[in-house]
Amino acid sequence: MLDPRRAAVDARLEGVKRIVAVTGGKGGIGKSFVSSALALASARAGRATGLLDLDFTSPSDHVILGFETGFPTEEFGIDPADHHGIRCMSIAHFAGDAPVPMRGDDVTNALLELLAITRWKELDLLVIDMPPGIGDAALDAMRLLGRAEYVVVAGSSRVVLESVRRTVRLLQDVRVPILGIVENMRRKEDDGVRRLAEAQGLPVLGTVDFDETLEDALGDLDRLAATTAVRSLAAALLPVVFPAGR
Amino acid sequence: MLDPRRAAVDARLEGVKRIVAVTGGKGGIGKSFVSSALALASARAGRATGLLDLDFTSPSDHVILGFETGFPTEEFGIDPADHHGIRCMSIAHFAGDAPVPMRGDDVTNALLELLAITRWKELDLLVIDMPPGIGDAALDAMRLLGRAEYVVVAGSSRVVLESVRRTVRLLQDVRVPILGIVENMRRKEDDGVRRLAEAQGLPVLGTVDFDETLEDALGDLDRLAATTAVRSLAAALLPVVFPAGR
Amino acid sequence: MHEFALAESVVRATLQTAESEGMTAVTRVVVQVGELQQIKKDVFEFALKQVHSDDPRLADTVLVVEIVPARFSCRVCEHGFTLAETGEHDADAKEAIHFVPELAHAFMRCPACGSPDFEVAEGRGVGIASIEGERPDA
Amino acid sequence: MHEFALAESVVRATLQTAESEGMTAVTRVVVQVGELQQIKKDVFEFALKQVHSDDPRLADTVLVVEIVPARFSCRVCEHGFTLAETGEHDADAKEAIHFVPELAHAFMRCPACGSPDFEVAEGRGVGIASIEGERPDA
Ligand SMILES: Nc1ncnc2c1ncn2[C@@H]1O[C@H](COP(=O)(O)OP(=O)(O)O)[C@@H](O)[C@H]1O
Ligand SMILES: Nc1ncnc2c1ncn2[C@@H]1O[C@H](COP(=O)(O)OP(=O)(O)O)[C@@H](O)[C@H]1O
Ligand SMILES: [Mg+2]
Ligand SMILES: [Mg+2]
Ligand SMILES: [Mg+2]
Ligand SMILES: [Mg+2]
Ligand code: NI
Ligand code: NI
Ligand SMILES: [Zn+2]
Ligand SMILES: [Zn+2]
Repeated sequence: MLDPRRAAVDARLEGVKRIVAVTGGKGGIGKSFVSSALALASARAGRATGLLDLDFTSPSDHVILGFETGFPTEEFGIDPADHHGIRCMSIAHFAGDAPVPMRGDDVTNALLELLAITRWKELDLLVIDMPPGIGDAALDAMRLLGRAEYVVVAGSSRVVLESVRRTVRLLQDVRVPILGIVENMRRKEDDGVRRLAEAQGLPVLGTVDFDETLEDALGDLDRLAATTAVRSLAAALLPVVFPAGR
Repeated sequence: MLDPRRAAVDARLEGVKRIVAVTGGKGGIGKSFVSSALALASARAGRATGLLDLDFTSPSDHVILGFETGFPTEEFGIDPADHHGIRCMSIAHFAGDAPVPMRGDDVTNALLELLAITRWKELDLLVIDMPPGIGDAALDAMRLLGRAEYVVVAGSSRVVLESVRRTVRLLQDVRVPILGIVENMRRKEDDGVRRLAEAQGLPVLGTVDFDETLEDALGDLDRLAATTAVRSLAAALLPVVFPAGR
Repeated sequence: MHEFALAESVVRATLQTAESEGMTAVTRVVVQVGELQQIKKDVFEFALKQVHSDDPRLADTVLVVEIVPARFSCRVCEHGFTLAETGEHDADAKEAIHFVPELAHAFMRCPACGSPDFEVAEGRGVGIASIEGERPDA
Repeated sequence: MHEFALAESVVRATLQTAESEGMTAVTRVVVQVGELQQIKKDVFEFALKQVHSDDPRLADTVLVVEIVPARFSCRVCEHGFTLAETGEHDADAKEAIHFVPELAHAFMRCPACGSPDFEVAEGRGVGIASIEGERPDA
């Protein structure tokens, strides 16, 4: 049996100029925050922006950005709803708040299906909130999104650093391009992330402090855009994603 | 082909009086902290205690408790090394700090293999640091560890609550016993977790505040045991796990 | 009508195969559609005709669409079951599964033991069972 | 010698099968051991004899241990390869894989493309290929 979906994936992403995949080590490190904030900043900078949440277990971007999770419209495929300039797609659009327990093959299938039917059209930037872990979801996303460039989110806890180190080694093993590391939720001066980055030969693109005001701003784009966390993240990533003059 | 390992799993756990599995929603919520702290408190209370880290992607208990990750000794199977009264087992014992990218089937196999060869012997309590997510690892652990009772770790961020709610619904769907919810990393008064617990008909077993001193205490059992975080966790869970007189 | 996106995938995959196998004309394509995804056969046939690219190799292709019954098998209790046995589902559940069949795990349960941990052994989504064509050397 | 734990699993599973099939004696058990796990055949045979429970049904059992060559298949580039083709591994990697064969994904790479995302198509670990015995009614 030939799977026709593989043939469609690249075509669906044809109109996308750049794909930035946000990954990290363990969960809770801020992948969804960084993905959502980057998409928000990009849209506010006037760029045609998409955001694909690939965490099927705990999708979060709809909570952070406050987009509705009703069914997207069907139009020769599915059309990611525009949320104040960000075209968003998430498993939450379909599952609502039901848990979606899926095994490896199911994850592979669901990912292929989403990529095969979603029409992103013309985008300057598609941000991928990568699945946590290094199992089927992450491996398939890396395999299918061949053009993606990676941003690694890190934190300075020893627990986090150990897991980020594993992730970076894997990305290097599978030879995907890594744009650099973003340190997130910094609470105090500490050079753990900088040292990890140096050891792996990667740039630290920026540091985002732990921001007490973030939680209350979740779901409200204007308040979010004004937080220190989103503003430092934007300052760290926009120049990398849209270098001057491009 | 008959898989002989299934027949061994129950036998290996025969000498274990109680199995408590620590789960939660997304990663970063404190499952490894709660698992490690519970194991530490149990051992210090004089109970024969084991700790099994089932997060193959980002094993963390060895970082939190500071146990060595060399190969365990072989003795009619493998013998979890005693770390100051806690018998610990983790994929990190075998993988060191290499990333272990595994697909669903691999995870199922690795889990079965570990459960089939590890000899826990007599334990009052075996704490399971459950795999994140609700994929193969979590589903198989629930299936294979039929006697486990669950503690759910939650936090009050809206992002976290949404994911904890999904996890609780899944646990209820698969009808495993849930001891209750522990709120972790509380930063300010907030009744999100209490309301979630009430809505699901579950007790809140206790609340652990965010503890600034925890990070520096990682890896040092005496300092860890003295932190407010570990002490409040112990106060919340020991009475549940070892009710008076048992 | 996300059927168009799926139909387009089928046409793309068919042309890729025609290309790699050096076919000058595709005579027959058999597409199997899993019952689980609840794609209407006529809608899909219509979509396939619409997207039937203007590639001359597809000009006289006979298209066969077969519906494959869904078969499930529970990983917990080993019970085997059919779609009908999973009971009635509300419109949202059906719609979700229509888009992404794996959402069966969010909305369906094993009728014997209640577990969502079942395998979709057959009849999941869209697959191409065969592509027949003419080659210049044949 | 964690081979004992595996051998014990084989004995337990064999007795469970004997029980459920009502065998009065198990005459022959064929155990297949995957090359990947690098279990020494004689060590495993020795372990199996040692744990050979004192159950009378196992008194005259002929035990056959077969080593199954490992075959890998890369999910990225589709290259098929053998254990020898993955090159030399250090003692720690070998030891880790001996305990948990899936750690191949931590220490081995596809020789063609370098990916750790390969399938162990055959020759992973310990399996029971067949259990033959006598039944009172036979
Ligand atoms: N810089 C920050 N300051 C404050 N809170 C943050 C920051 N980054 C992330 N968070 C919060 O931390 C939690 C985990 O972040 P999230 O992006 O969901 O992590 P991940 O996607 O890696 O699991 C969320 O509640 C999020 O709002
Ligand atoms: N109560 C707490 N106070 C301070 N830090 C905590 C607390 N609980 C957990 N942490 C820290 O938060 C991070 C994530 O916790 P962890 O237990 O690894 O989460 P999980 O296992 O759910 O991914 C770790 O760095 C851990 O040390
Ligand atoms: Mg996330
Ligand atoms: Mg953990
Ligand atoms: Mg399935
Ligand atoms: Mg494998
Ligand atoms: Ni449709
Ligand atoms: Ni051994
Ligand atoms: Zn069932
Ligand atoms: Zn390869």
